[in-house]
Amino acid sequence: MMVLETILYLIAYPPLWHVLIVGLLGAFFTAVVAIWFERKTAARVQRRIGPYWASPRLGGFLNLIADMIRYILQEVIIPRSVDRVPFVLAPVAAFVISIMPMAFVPLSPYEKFWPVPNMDYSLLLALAISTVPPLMSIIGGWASNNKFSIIGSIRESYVITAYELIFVISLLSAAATYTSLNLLTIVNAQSPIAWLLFLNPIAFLAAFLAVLMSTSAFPFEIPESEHEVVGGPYTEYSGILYALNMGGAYVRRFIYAVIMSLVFLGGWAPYVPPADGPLFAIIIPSLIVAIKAVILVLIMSFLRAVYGRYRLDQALDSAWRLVLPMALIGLGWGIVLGLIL
Amino acid sequence: MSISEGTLGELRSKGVEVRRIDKEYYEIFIGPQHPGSGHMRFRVKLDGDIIVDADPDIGYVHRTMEKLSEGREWLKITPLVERMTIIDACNITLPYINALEKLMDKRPSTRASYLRVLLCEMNRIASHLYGFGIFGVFIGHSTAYMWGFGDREVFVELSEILTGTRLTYTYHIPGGVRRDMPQDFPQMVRRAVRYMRSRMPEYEKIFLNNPVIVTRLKDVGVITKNRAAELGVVGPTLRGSGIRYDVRLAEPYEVYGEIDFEVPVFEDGDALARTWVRVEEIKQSLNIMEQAIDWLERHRDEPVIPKEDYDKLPKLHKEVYEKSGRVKLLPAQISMKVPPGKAVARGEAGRGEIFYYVESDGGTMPYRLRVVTPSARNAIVFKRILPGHRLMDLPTVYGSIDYFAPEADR
Amino acid sequence: MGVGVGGACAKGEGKVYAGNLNVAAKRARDIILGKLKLGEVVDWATTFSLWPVHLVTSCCGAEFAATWSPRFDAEQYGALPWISPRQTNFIIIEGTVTRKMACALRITYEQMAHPKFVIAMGACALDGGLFYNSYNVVKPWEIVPVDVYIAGCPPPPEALARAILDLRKKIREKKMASNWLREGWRGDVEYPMPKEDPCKWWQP
Amino acid sequence: MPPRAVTKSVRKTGGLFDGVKSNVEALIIGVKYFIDPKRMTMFYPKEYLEHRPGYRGFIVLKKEVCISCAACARICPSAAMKMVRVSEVDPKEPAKQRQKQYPVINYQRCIFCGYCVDVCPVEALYHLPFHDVTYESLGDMFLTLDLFQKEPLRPVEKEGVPVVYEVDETLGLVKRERKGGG
Amino acid sequence: MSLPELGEEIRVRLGVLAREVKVAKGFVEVVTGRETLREVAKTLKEMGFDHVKSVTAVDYPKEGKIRVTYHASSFLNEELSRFMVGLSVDLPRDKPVVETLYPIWNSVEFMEREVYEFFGVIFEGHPDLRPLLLAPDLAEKKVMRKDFVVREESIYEGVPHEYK
Repeated sequence: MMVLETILYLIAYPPLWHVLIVGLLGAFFTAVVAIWFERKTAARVQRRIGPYWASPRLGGFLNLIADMIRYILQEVIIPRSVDRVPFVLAPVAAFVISIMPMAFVPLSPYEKFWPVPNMDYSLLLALAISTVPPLMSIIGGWASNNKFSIIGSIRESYVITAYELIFVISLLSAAATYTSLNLLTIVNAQSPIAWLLFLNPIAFLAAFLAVLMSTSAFPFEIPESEHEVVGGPYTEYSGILYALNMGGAYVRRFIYAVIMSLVFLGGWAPYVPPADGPLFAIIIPSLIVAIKAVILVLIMSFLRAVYGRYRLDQALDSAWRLVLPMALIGLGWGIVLGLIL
Repeated sequence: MSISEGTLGELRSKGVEVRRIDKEYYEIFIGPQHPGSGHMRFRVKLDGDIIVDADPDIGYVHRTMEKLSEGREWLKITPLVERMTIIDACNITLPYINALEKLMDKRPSTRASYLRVLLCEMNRIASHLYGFGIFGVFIGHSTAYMWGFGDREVFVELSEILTGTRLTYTYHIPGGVRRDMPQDFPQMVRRAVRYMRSRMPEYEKIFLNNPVIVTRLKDVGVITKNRAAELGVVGPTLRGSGIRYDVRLAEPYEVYGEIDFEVPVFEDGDALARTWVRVEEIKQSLNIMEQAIDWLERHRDEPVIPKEDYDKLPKLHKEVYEKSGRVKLLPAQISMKVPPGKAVARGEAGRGEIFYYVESDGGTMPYRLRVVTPSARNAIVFKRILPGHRLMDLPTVYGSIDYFAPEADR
Repeated sequence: MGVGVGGACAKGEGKVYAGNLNVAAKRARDIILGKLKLGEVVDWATTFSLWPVHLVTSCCGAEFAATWSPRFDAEQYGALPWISPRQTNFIIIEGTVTRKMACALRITYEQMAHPKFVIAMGACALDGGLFYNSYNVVKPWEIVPVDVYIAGCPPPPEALARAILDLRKKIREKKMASNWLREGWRGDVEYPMPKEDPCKWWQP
Repeated sequence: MPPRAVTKSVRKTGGLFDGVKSNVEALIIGVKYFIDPKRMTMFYPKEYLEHRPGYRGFIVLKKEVCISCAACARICPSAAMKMVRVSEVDPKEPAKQRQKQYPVINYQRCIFCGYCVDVCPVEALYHLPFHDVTYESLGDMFLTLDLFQKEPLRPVEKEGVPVVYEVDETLGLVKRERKGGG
Repeated sequence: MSLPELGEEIRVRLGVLAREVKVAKGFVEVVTGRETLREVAKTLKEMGFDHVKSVTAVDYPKEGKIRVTYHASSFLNEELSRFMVGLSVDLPRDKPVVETLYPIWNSVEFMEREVYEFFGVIFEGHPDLRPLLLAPDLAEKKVMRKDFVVREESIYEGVPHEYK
């Protein structure tokens, strides 16, 4: 028993568990699952089968693995006209920084399982770091020295200005309700079933739309919109660098979904983790959080099949005119909730 | 900040290619390898996000049909001109055959005429669904693409049963058609018509009334009535602008004059109206198909080949026709001579009016064959309508006029 | 640059680089193909990840599009039409290639990342088809090296699906993808880019 | 009633209620198809399309019927059908050699229009009901006289079962397996 | 109204401007000179022919002329939309220059460019007279003229060697 216990403790060693296993592997796995799910859902709605022959029993799941291997081992073209250092570094940095917010996210109520000590501003820190990767894609697009990439970068900058504010405001409603910026406090306050999703659905909807916009999912897939700007910031990327870029967006979507599932979906609630043993204290609660996040990601993937793409100005228009007021109403209602509770 | 002439000279001396560009505008080249361009290239000048100048550079699919037709026999030209728009092959070759029939003073039998109309309408639906699908994927709605192409397969399958091939039918010959329909064809057509009718509301829900799509299409690429007439645009683009013009209405060819159908016209002139024209036309084409198949079923005994021609046929030809409905050609038809003269004919293809000018000098080949296709006439829209729109409207306008580059370039 | 990251030294220059890229790449290649024997995996992955680039040369594009329609759905083979040539590995030449398009075809092919493959679709892409004597039509196999040819005008979607299957078989049999890692070229043919420049008519 | 033009107008949309309603309708349609996809996909190598007899596929020559009239080569719009002269044993007088010409086909150019089959005065040419054969080299596509008389091998016949598509009222196209094979 | 009646009306309306007005198969043919082309076009436009369907050029090397025909019709006038009128002008083959009809019918823009590149007909006053479809080096050859010959293969040509 001691051996098993030790292995479990080793797995649950906070930096390893949080950032590498739930963070990197989880994000990687989610990226693959989300892409697979996106392709299969679209295929179902569109009356066809989608990826199939790579592994007919698994519904073509291995096809995504094949895509990944192909991208990793394909030639990497670095055109002569690009600015090399930022061109190569930007996707790598974007991918790495995308996972970083995991370090500040509690996946268990007990501090000993955390990579960083409990602090009162964990929500703010996670948010702050999550806003860096888009800057990296702007840098990559600019370094590509391609006209389409530059247009894509500019669009990305427009879009992030719009969505960041909305996302932050709608998450602040939670902070206002529970008068705390500590994610742990927010999660604990929602247990077991008083989730903010039910208490404050407007803020949840605003945050959901903001995540859609930020990770350029349909109908807000504007920076990469292929029919005008070919791939936006990623036009010139090839091989593994492109795979990092493409995976990065899905990883980001997953991280946002984790934050949202903590803030709005009650984290590991309705499960109440006991204090002893890593299996019950950390592994199961973090799986619950991950599953909630995956469900959110899959819902976002489903929208691809139903919606087209907004025009840039229309998307910004709806962001400022519709979603921002929504987020503000959510914030107001959050304050009211805070006064009531 | 501007670069001084000295710096430029320095750069040039190092072998760097330096070219002055219009510094006020951002110039981008869209196509031919571009997911939103198809087989053509746009040279777009942008002021911020606004297009100030768009110059369509077409001709990437110019296969010199007009020139080649001057060296080929009359019968060989049908497959040649068909390749302009293989997705609309029946509509696109019919006016050529009509012009030829005018020159030869020959009329097809009524049954052949109805078969032509039936295939033309199936083709029109397939062509509209194709355009609809491409339009969908241009604005990021991949479900519209897949649904359009999936339902198009129904009509492609029907025309395969009728003609023996999926797209390039080469179905018309002067004075008739090449095949009669099989026995179980009417039931299939009726089933397809009923199916398509039941699908139309679903299209409307997921695409046409979808708020994202409506926002995207409304008031984009507006062509007013007078401007449409001035630019000479055709087809759904014209009818979306409120002009009541359709060749089937203005100069009914074949048996269109006897069939009861509507030509839908919308007044708004924007991309949404043009899309609605297509949808309404699909509904009307279904009506026409039903009427044509009713007639064909009622007149089962009427021959495809006119009586006097049929008697002249050799025994084998008659046998094959009786057995499989295939109309065999005579070797004499290869090098048939057409009386000298000029003829024009027009027809309503899926994308609009197609115009043929045929001139014969009495030989076995045309002296001059001129085709003006709907897409060639709509190409001017890019140049005149795009300026003032945003860059993201380019695919919207492109898709809404349903431009098909091989058709325009011939 | 740190010291001793890769442990590889470029000799003969009098300098010691840590992590010389070429040496490191060669070593990685040796490990992947030699020790781990991943060549098979690479070939397998490439066969299920043939992403055609979005270059529609002519009207066979209608059947190309129909091949990805619900009825035939070429996505079941893992082929997904993609947008930028940098991220794809596969061209389907859809019909006639005119002189203007030949230039675009060559540029697109050159922009693609190795290993890359070509299918020529339709009579026009083989010998000109109906337009064999046209003054504006060129033969695509003079522009890019072609792997599989399909007859027909246009070939039906199932023929294109067949071509994708045949190309897959060819990649597996001739180890075209892993040969690229080994030798820098597919290995089954010499670098066959014809010398003539299809873009010579173009003046900026 | 004769054809007539009718002016229609686009449904006016606007307002919060309408927007929500249309959004929900679109989502419901999406979910409906997600739950019941109504697929029409053919799993190609496992199943292959069985065309009807009139399908214009690959062309085969019946040499013993051919009368060397060259009508097929003359009508070919893309000059894919060529006449070749061969000397062969005269069937009537076995001692003698005779010069005769036969058509051969160049699939590099053939556009499958079926003119040659239709113009042949003795029905010496016929279509096969399939089209899915590919070639690895251009040289193989110019068939010799011997090859032109044989039906080309259809690789998919070994790999799968034939299916036929039928037009259906509710599903569009319905795939049905045909019993017996090939 | 029928086609002959329309021909009569056009004849009356144009008077001496037209050299010849006759009813051909499917359209009314009006032949005029290079100088009067614009005026005739203007008159036709006033009659209601608001757009051009086609600008067709035909090369007659024996007579040494190129005939350019504008096929005009109407969209806005439903009565006239049933008919077409072909406005022709004969140009000398060695120096085919004619005034553009762009100011009268905007729809001729791309079609005149096409005639320019295929036949070398120069439309004076056209705002943007460049080749439309062809690459610039081919456009100089005036490919649609009859002296640019495209050869067809015979039925014995190009067979493999073993049969020769």
